[in-house]
Amino acid sequence: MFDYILRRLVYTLITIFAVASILFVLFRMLPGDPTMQVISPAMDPAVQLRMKEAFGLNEPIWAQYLIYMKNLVTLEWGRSFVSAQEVTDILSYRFWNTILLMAAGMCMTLVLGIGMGIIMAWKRNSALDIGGTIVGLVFQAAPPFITGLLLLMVLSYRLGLFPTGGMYPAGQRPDGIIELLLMPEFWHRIVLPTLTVGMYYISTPMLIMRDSMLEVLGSDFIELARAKGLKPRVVMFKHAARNALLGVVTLAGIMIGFAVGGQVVVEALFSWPGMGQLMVESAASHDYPVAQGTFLMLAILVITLNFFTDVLYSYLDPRIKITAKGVN
Amino acid sequence: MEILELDHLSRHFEIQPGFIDRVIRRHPMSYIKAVESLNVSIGNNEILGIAGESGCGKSTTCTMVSGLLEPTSGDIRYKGKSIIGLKGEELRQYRRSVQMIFQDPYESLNPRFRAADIVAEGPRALDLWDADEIDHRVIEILNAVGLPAHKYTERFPHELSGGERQRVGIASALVMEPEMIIADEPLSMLDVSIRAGILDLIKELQEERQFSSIYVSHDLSILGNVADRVLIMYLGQAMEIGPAKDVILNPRHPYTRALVGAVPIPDPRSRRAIPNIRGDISKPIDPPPGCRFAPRCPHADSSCQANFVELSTEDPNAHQAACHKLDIIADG
Amino acid sequence: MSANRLSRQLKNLRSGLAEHYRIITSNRLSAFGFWIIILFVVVAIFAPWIAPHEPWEMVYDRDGNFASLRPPSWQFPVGTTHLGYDLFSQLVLATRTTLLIGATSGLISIIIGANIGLVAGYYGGKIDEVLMRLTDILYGMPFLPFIIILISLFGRKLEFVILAIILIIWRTSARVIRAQTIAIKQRQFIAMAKARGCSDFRIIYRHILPNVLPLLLLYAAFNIAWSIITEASASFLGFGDGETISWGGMLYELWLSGKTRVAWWWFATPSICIVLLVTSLVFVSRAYEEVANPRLRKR
Amino acid sequence: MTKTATPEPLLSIRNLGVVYSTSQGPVHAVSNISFDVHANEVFGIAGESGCGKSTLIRSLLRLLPDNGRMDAGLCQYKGQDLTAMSDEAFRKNILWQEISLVPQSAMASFNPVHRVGDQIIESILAHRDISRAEARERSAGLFDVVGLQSDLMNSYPHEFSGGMRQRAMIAMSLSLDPGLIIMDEPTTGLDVLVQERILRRIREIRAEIKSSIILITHDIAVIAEMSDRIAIMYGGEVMEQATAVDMFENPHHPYTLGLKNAFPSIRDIGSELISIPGSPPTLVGPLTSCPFAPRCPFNLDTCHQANPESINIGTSHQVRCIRTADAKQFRKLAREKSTWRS
Repeated sequence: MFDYILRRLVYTLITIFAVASILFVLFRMLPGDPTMQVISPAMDPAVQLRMKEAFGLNEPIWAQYLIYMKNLVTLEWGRSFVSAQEVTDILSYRFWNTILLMAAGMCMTLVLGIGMGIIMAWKRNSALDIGGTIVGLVFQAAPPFITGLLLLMVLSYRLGLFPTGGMYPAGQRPDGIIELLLMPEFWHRIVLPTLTVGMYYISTPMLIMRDSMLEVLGSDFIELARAKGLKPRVVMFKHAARNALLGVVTLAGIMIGFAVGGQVVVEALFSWPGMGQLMVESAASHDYPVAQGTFLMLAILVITLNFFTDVLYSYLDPRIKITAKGVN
Repeated sequence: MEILELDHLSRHFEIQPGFIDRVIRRHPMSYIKAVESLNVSIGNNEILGIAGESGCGKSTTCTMVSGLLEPTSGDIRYKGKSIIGLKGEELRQYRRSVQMIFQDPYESLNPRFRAADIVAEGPRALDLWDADEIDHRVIEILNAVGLPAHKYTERFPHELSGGERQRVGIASALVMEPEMIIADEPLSMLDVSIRAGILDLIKELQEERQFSSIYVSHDLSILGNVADRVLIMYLGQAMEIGPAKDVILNPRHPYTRALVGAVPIPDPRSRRAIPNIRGDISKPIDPPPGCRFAPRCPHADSSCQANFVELSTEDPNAHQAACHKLDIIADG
Repeated sequence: MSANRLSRQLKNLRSGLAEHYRIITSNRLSAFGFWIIILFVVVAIFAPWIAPHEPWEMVYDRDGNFASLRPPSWQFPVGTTHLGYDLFSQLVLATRTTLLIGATSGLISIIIGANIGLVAGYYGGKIDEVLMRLTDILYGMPFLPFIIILISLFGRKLEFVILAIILIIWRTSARVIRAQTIAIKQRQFIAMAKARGCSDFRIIYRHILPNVLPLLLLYAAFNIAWSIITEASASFLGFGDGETISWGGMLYELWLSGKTRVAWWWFATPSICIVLLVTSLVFVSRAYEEVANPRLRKR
Repeated sequence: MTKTATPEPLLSIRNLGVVYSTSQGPVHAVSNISFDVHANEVFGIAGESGCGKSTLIRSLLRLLPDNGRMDAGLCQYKGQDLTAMSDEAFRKNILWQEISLVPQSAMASFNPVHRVGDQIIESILAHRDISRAEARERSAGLFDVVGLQSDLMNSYPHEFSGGMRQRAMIAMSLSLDPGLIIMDEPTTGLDVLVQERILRRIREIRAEIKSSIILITHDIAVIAEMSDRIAIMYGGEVMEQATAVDMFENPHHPYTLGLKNAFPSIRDIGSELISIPGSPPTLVGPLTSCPFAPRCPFNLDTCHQANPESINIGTSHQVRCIRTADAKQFRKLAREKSTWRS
């Protein structure tokens, strides 16, 4: 298992490296002066020149690539065209806001979705199962900006139950995460975006869990567990659910990729000061250093989460085999 | 005239070591020695039975003979000519003349093909005849294996019984007009009451169409019934070979004796001797040079661990056992 | 004889289509989805004849008054925007855009994904390793942010939206079809095809492909659905094609106009269209889920 | 190995039937099955695929799928009427405590994500109020009984070979000293030498414990060597039932004769094998004729018109055939290949 994790870790690093390289190529493919993406044209020409040297933009393309990579590793991610702040500084604040919202949404979907999936498989063909499947499929089909808008229109505009956006009331910026978590206004504001994120991806774990439960319930070892006279609850959770979880974890990679996309929309919709909102704003205002840095950060987040699902899988499934290959 | 000769045929498989072992500790590769220095020949129109437990190398041997797997060392000669490294048209011709019948009729037929298309697939893939000729031959062969074409051509595998599926499998091998058939446990997944019918069909077709066969089975009683000669293998090595009746009724090698002794007898009054061997079968991963049965053999000593007796192909009909201790065993 | 063979092939084709029709209509939900999709396709084909107005044409009611922010009525069945655009016309014309994007990116991506999955799964070894590392890299690319970056770099063009979706979306189908191919490759009928002398090409496309077909169709439906959702999301965020009307773009204009508090009809109609079309695709795919995974059916 | 029948059977089944409702109509997978299993005996049930063996096991253990319905005239275990028992009471008091199972596929019957030892301990703790350590000790003892080292308890199922898995399964079936162990094809798919060891182990266990065994297999040689009494199943019914010696020396039913001819023996190789033409019935709809009649070379018109009752011939020998009087002649005819070619 350790061996497997190590190999995945190496792959993970290679993937991050590759994504960064793609980003480099993409930005260098842009028509016009390549310095445009790094240095704001609004800057003082002397400053521009200094920065050009610092980023090696006078060098040939391969040297630029090396410098780009070095800057990535040393966290020299450039400055915002708009606010002139260090990209890394902006991101370090935004990062945690995204993680907070993501964690809230994930917890809700995983606990609720997996639980619902088990119950639906158990009560196969009941009204609960059929209704749950249909609702799940519709949720799967509703992009988060629609559910989010709907929630806003009904619960916020019409009924006035929740604020329309933001993470805390204007002018009350908290000092650090602890203080933020202690603010009742924060919890009030996180409800709608969490609900939106949650509704967007609850159907995936729920339906996959249901289907893989049904598949596992047909296997021989479940029949034996029942023959052993175990309590139905034990058969369901200890034997069936644990194996069915493998199916959910296998598809978690797909889910994570889409969840990050959903996150972007939700943050933009609810003015949540996370990386998603930053992504949209910086791309719209052509603030390239920020857009580039945010994209990279989001990519690293996705890749890391994928790595952890791999680790989780190898923990849940003890069958890791050595493969034999032919030699001539 | 020998149609096929296996000359010191070996096949090893590399075991992929773990990432840490390979990159950091730089461990050497391990090998599974699936087949080790096998010498056998098969005569024209002869049925050679191969028996042994799982992991004995019988399937690997078949795959090599059918040209789908290259040997690690040694030679396969077909009509006196080596088939190693054959390419293009020659390889195509060879593959056509050696056909396989598979074990599991539920698994070996493509579920999305109709019976006629399954049978026609080989000729179509190799472009043997024009389309009309193929249709004609498919109908002919389906009739020959006892599946009246008018009833069966349009059926999908799931609409056929186990025996009918195996007949389709046989038809799809024979339509290629092979000179040699490799049958890999063709009966083991079938019901007892219909096995004899398939066995008879294979024997009949063999008389009629004159092909040689390798018939692989773990069931010695069936081999005794169908094969002319029997080869016993254990963990990739040949243990004993000879005329079928001799090997089964009068086994010489300790392993063959155990194998024959372990077969239950369908008669509640009969008693058989309990095989005198110890331990479990293992995998031939980096095995020592000697006889691979030695660790379980009651007669083994240091000479058995040091080297291995190879069979010779000089007299194909001789009854030979690859054992150092034949005198002791015969005496005891 | 050859006419005979042609008729046999036609028969096979017909029985194949009949089988798919039976799969889709075997379940009430997927039958519902199937007919909804047909309806949208018909609307998309005849869109210019159905829509009474241009998408960005200011309209006036029968009394000659400028029709701004009108709720649904007989004249404007789904109301108008604050700038007096007829939402019904926009909706009908946007159907075309959406289906075009869904069909092109969905189909191209499934063709790419299926081939990569089949080749990687069948050959294994180094080819598999390379192709799977490639999909790993794509899995590392956050989908929507990638489209946003691409559009912000190269401009708001429909081609770039489609291209961006295609570049990313094949990854899932490739992975799933690879896994299925590996499972099928180990089955004995593939060994049998090899022993009969079939070439690799023939084995992949004649023997394996029909057996991954239900899964392939399932993911084709998914890819189309995902393309539609992604395009709508990108448009909603302002990264769609500004020149072409689309459902997501309609909602973006609503969001920009700040009329979300009043114009419920402006929100409701494009949203219902998106959800209805995607749900239909998901319902149809559900029918294939049961074929691709027969154990679900049995219990 | 032969024993005289004890007056009070351990398990008594009368007129057991199972019907599955399917899209093609009701399928009578098992009908009119009656047999007794006595204390400390091996009762062998032989039959080919589709004869109703697995349905019989499932109905005895109440593991039928939702579309299956069982009815039985009588189903008594140690004098208790099992049909009157609630599911909960059956699960608590009968399953594994009294009737345990060695399933057909040991490979797929172990849960792949739990350790083998834990799965055995679990079966003990589900029914006995003892500590985990005691259960572990007991399991280690069972591993010893079946010839496995007790440190293998910490392994996962995929780390076991086929034979080891089967032995661990047998250990698990013994974990609560049940009165009856149902062994479903315990050696099918195993190599001959591995099969030999398992069979030897089962024989040894029989000498030590008091459990009775129902041994179900298609392998007539295994059943002949292991069983005291044998039932031959076909088309969901028991065609013939007798002591093992009687069944082999004095068979009556044409299907039994056919099966014997089709099965090769290593003792007399070269003798001609004869297959039974045709294929088994689909069992859709109720049986209105003898299920074997379409394949039977000795069938009469009446065979197609009514399903024959079981007839007693001798003290513990029953045959479901109307032509038992001609059995002697059939035995001779059945050796001729031409008899079986219709």
